[in-house]
Amino acid sequence: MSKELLRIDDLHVAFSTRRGMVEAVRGLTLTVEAGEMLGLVGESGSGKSVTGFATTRLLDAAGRVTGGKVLFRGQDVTKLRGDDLRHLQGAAMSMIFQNPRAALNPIRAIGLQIADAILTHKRISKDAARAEALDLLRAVHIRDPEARMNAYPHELSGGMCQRVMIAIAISCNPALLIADEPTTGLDVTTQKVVMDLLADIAAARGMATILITHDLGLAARYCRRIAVMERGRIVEEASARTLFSAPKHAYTKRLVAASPTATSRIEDLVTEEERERYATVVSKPRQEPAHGTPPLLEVRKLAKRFDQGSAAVADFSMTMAGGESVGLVGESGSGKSTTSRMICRLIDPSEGDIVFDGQSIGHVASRDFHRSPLRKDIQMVFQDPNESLNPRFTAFDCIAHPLMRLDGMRAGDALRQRVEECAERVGLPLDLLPRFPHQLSGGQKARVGIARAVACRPRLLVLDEPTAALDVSVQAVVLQLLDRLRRENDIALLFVSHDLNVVRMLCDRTIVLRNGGIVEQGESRALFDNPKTDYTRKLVEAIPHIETGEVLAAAL
Amino acid sequence: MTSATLRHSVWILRGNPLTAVAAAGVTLFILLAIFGPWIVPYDPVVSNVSEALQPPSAAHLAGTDQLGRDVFSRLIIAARLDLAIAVSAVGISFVIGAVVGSFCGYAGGRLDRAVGRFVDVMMAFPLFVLAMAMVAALGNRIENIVIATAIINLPFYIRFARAEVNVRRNVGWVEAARACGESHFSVVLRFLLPNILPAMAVQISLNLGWAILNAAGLSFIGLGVKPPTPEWGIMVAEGARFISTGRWWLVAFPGLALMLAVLCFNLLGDGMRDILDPRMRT
Amino acid sequence: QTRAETLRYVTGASVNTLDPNIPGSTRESFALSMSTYDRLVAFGRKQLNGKWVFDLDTITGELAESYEVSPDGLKLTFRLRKDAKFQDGSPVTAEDVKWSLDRCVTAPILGKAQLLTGSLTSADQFQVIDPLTIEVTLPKPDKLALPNLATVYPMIINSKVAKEHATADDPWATAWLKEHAAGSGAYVVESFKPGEQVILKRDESWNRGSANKPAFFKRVIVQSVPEPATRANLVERGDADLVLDLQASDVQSLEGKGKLKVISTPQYNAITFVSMNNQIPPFDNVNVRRAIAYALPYEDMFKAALFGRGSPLFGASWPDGKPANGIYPFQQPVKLDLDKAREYLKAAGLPEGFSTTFSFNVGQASTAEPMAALVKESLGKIGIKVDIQKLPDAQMSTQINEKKLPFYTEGIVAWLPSTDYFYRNFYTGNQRWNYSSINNPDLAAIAQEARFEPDKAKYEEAGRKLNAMHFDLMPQIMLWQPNQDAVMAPSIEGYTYEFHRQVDYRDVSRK
Amino acid sequence: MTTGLGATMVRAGRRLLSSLPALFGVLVFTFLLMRVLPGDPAVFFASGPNAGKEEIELIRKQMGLDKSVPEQLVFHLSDIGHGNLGRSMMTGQPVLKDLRERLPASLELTFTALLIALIAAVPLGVIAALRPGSVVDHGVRLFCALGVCVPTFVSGLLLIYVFYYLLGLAPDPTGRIDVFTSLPLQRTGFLSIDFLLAGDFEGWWAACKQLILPAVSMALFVIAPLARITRASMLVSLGSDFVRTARSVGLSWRKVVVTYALRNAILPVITIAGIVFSTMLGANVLVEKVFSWPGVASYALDALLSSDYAPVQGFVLLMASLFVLVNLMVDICYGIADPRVSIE
Ligand SMILES: Nc1ncnc2c1ncn2[C@@H]1O[C@H](COP(=O)(O)OP(=O)(O)OP(=O)(O)O)[C@@H](O)[C@H]1O
Ligand SMILES: Nc1ncnc2c1ncn2[C@@H]1O[C@H](COP(=O)(O)OP(=O)(O)OP(=O)(O)O)[C@@H](O)[C@H]1O
Ligand SMILES: [Mg+2]
Ligand SMILES: [Mg+2]
Repeated sequence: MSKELLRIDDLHVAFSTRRGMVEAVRGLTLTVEAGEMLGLVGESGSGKSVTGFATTRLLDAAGRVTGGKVLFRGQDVTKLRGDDLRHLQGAAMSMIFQNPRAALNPIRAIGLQIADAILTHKRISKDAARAEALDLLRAVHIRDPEARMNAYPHELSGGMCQRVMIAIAISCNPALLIADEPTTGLDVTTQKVVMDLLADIAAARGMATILITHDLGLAARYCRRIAVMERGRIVEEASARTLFSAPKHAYTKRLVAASPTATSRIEDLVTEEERERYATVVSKPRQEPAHGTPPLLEVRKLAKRFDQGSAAVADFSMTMAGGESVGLVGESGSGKSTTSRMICRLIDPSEGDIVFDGQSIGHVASRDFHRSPLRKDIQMVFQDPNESLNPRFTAFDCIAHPLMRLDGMRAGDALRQRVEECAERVGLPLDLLPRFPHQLSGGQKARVGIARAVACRPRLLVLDEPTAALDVSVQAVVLQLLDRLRRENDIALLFVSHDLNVVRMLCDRTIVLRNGGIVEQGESRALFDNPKTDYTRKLVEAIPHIETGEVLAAAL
Repeated sequence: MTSATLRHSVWILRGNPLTAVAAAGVTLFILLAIFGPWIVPYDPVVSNVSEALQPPSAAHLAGTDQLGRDVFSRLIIAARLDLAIAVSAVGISFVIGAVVGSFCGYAGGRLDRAVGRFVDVMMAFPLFVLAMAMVAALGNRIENIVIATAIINLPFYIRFARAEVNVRRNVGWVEAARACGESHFSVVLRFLLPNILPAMAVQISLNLGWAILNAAGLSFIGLGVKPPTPEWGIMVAEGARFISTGRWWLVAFPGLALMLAVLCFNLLGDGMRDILDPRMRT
Repeated sequence: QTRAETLRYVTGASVNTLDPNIPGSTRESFALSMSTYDRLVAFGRKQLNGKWVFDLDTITGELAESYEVSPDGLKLTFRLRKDAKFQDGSPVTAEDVKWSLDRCVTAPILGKAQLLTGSLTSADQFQVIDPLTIEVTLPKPDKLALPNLATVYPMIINSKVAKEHATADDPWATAWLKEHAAGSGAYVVESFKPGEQVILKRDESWNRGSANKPAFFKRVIVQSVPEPATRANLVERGDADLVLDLQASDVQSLEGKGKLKVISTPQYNAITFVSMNNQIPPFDNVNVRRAIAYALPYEDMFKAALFGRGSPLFGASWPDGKPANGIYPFQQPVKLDLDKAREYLKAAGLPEGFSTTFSFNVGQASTAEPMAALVKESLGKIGIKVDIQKLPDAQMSTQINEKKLPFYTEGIVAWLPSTDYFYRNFYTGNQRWNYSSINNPDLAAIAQEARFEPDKAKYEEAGRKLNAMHFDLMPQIMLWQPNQDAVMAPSIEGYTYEFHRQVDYRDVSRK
Repeated sequence: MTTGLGATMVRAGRRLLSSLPALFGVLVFTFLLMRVLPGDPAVFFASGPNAGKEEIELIRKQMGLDKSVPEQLVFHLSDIGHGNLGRSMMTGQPVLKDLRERLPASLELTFTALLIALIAAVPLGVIAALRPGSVVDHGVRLFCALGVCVPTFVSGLLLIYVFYYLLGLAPDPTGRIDVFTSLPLQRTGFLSIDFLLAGDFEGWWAACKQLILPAVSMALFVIAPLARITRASMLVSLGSDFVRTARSVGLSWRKVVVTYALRNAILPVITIAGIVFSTMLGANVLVEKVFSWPGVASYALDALLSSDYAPVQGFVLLMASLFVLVNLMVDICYGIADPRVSIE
């Protein structure tokens, strides 16, 4: 059983940048046995992908292996050249990439792309290659594979693209498959299907797999052995069970703690040491609004139709009290973002009204709303932190911007103080303030985005999937931050997400959207524990949880 | 902030020697444009027919022209006008094009389509017909040459800006700016425009050279800058007449000046993109 | 036929119509019509400074075997050749001649205005006596009547063919003749691509040439090559046989190389001048005009613009202060003398100078541009600020016609260069060709009188008077007569400078 | 596939329709522009010796200039509706005939130039993109800059001087074909094709030789933008995920660069090539002049200089229509090359 397939020995990878050489991987050692599925987890930027690229020899021109060996079946991969290398790539090991749609050639029919891969390694006729490609499509469970052979990537859904990607990767029966976050771009339901497929295929063909992810839950579900990476090194390697039950390394501990489970609460998402501090915040009783106070936000029969096609949002009504947090969930395209942008008065609703603090704002054209005194009361945190900051503004500028615009502050010490105060509040180190967005990590960017949104003390904060692009440890920090803001400053939160675990933790109430309409709503825990509709149930079930119990037991 | 920009620029220049050379070249041209009149050996417009058409020599580094004027001095003096033509022609079309294009790209819809059609009309219009009409209607002044050239370049900038803004208009930071109380107007001007600048730098650099060449082309068909003003394009156009009689210096030196200017602009444009793009900063 | 039997002639402009009478027709079209059509008479040729030029004073028969002028000068009788045939084989008759001349004076075409200058104005003046005789009557004896019949316009058309293509709207078949030739000339049009090229084929039966033989070349190709430098290259490499209108610098260098034959003839019926609008201040002041006449750097202009290729009309010495003869154009005693110019300016009350624009035609840029630069520079020295304006052809002619240009350079040509003709057409009346817009009744009267002056001496005297007035009034400043530089393969012979300033293909032959 | 093509066609048709107003705009604008020009064509064309007021009036009448501008416009539009572009004073021919005769010359030249430019620019852009920042990259940039630093007419004159005058390699630069060569039957109007159809290879070679120099001097000028766009989009596609995928399965270098990277990178190049083509067609007047090429642009320029309205109007209309057509072609090419386009 323990036949060693890949052995990475003290691997060092460096990138030449304008700051000189940057070491991305520093002394990584790892072994993979034939047929096993190994999980490689770690926070963003820890060098997981670079390790994968170094192993498959796909590093950019700027990157170089500066030390160590990558022995594949005893042969040092880093020294291969020309045909030997090509023989290795695809035929002996292959890789699956993060964003399936981008990873496929957009203007080549998928059948041809698979056939291309086959033809490079086998001397067979084109027709034979096509036939084989068709078989592969069947193998990855693509419906109606004959017709799909001629389809282009844009004609397929994300999940189907990922299957095609898998088909390409396994086309020549490699002995090792490196799957680099194969499901990040997919929504929860698809994620599960794809991962199951991958696991089945790997098992059926006896391929060894390295599953790179930062989702511990995912790794735990499919891998026996998990290696944890931090800053270019493996800091801990253990079976999944051991890792969760007794994490040794501090980083692993943090990671395990931050992974939400079906029952975890926000205060659970930190390691023991930090929990104390947070507990004091949570324990403060929240003021219940006096009975009879009008709701902060009231949305009546909101609808939005874009130029053509059916309504993106239809007949959406809700109310929110001050300091309340409401979750808005639903599959991709269900109208979550559209609704939140309408409530933020960034786009105009086609029908319906929005009443904020007793004033109707639904009819103020979004074009003019920037002049409204209520502008500063409704703020938004945008979906993708990478895109939500102006590339030409430093973090300081970003946070200062609403203060200057909406609070009428001028550049000067007062402004500086306010900005620093906001930064501190969201836990952003002050020395990051002069940086540009591209110099910040995703979590840092997210915090800048939140700092900006809370800078002028809004009463309603709309958050559009603020944590979707973050890894769990950062997500935990952000969630706690939001919860604290709500408790301390009495900000009402409208929290959009399709991660139900998170919603469950953060929100008092949840609204489930589908195709622009409300399917179900109610108190969060009750709703998730006892979904009334199939749709909600499916959403709930698809959440990967760290179930240290039965699944693993079954696998063992 | 400014010192950071400076340091960043120095970094870019060091990493890309060709850009550094181009920057030096452009600086040289600018210096010539400013100090040209004080350093030229001869008055560029004073004729001396007895010395006409002399090949290059120690006295006349680049020879003399049909009227016995020193080609070298004319080349140097011309720098000012040529830079002015290039910069203003491109400046006008860039400013108008970028603003109009951005607004259209941002607004989308019917306005955008209408402007798109209009741009098509302009693109379909041959330069010289337009230039001719302008010059004929308003006289052959440098301004008109500049305006004609600017109008011809305009569609490219409009299209470019339009496309660039279009992909960014619903991006998070744009909406964030609006959530911070910016009007549509200032979102376009203060947020979107600066962000598409790096990408436009390349187009600008290409066009700077073209603007001068356009002036040359126009003077070839007789619509150029008025004589006896020295201008590279015209000097090339006039010198071209003497190619067949072997007076190569009349076309070679102005051509060389033109080439160096175009080259420097182009190379610098590539560098500018890197300098302007904050993403390249670390 | 071989290459040697073909004449390849390249030119800057192009033939645009086969009937030169059509408004807008180019010089190339004029030249072409000379060999595709015959006229009643033709100019002879003479030698001027060793170069062959057309001779205004010798009129020989072309279609006319002989002609007579009645003693009172009122009747011209032409007897046609018996063997003359149109290109379709039909004989040339007096009817054809009458139809053609009638067409020339009645149809709305260019010939009308030209023949007017020879007192030929109405169809009644042409009478068919018998099939081979035609008589022309004149209201007054006019010495330009006969030469006018040798010009381009009164060509003899095959009236039967033309009438077949006439329509009610177009009784003179102008539309058809634009694209088709129906003449009796030495060459037949083989192919005609307006704006590009024309290929001519020799008519073997034509015998009106110098020695009663057909024209020398079996084939003539007239090709348009707009770029003058390319034309020079073509002839130098032997790909073209004959080129006119080269840049002075190219001619100079080709001449220097000595491989080709270069025949430079001063265009003795053409003048280049600097004109001032005598009605627009400050040029309405004669002293301003004089000041300018003394402030132009003639020598430099002549050298820089023309490379000295032409005959100057400045720098004469009139020892007695009077013109040497009565011929126009004539050399004037003007030269660069800035002191004198300043004096005149002072006399005009403008000691500080003034500002004005100097215009020229884009088409003339290669000579006019250096000139303009020199004018600007030189006038600047006496305080006159000159702004140079380059105008496209059509605008220049429009503005000249509307008398809007104050100060500019132009060139003129007269097909029939006699003194009174020049003065009448270029110095009188409120019409387009009066470039300087001079309005001097005396000058007009003298010129008008001289027109019908039969006495040579008196005519000469009138000419002297006019020339003296010209110098005194200085309506415009004559600069020079540019050379017509014909560059040709060494084997080409017989080139003659013609009144229309193009080559007559019938003249040339190959050694 | 068929549906994709069908959709492309529908889109093309819609695009064609939607550009009609633009064409109309061009028409009216040109018309007005020509009337604004201060030059009076009648005066110019009446410039024969002794042409007087009468002649001028006559020509004015012939050209229809005696009517008011709105009336003229109406006549002009109805003429165009009947396919009559008027008559050129300059050549005495109907403008339509002139343009028909000259357009193939311009098209042939421009096509050839574009072909040469693409053949040079695409590989240059690709090799530059394969090693960004290297000596090769800088070399390509330098070469491209050389191309755009000299006006086309100067490079044309230099080429003539060197290849015709000094070396005698090129034929005389006097148009599309040597005058002594007999022309083939006109079928496409493209001499190089007509000769081939007629089976006359000597003539074909002669026509090609005439074509090379002018085409090269035009091409030099547009290599730079084409190479740059190729380089830029090649860089993008080389850095894209799907190229990495292709490499990860060990596809050959050629397959990766050509089939995967270049095929994707070529799409923006097609767009730029379309624009370049139409601008070249309108702007190659200088080259046409220098090489005595009987094309439409030099025709229009001459007409413009002499304020001959009809040819200029006809020319601009032609250019605008061609522009629309070329854009259409680009669209169709794009639709065929990129399956994503047809869905939106
Ligand atoms: N081309 C490159 N040039 C310079 N540095 C690079 C390059 N590619 C990666 N790096 C650096 O190498 C480090 C490791 O990156 P890597 O992509 O392996 O992270 P990761 O663990 O895959 O993170 P993620 O979960 O975000 O994908 C990072 O610090 C990154 O900045
Ligand atoms: N600007 C727009 N023009 C046309 N349709 C739009 C526009 N924005 C959104 N839509 C459509 O409206 C529907 C709802 O989109 P929305 O972005 O609100 O979904 P979402 O729930 O936020 O999805 P995700 O989870 O992927 O962010 C989708 O079908 C989308 O295609
Ligand atoms: Mg990664
Ligand atoms: Mg969304």
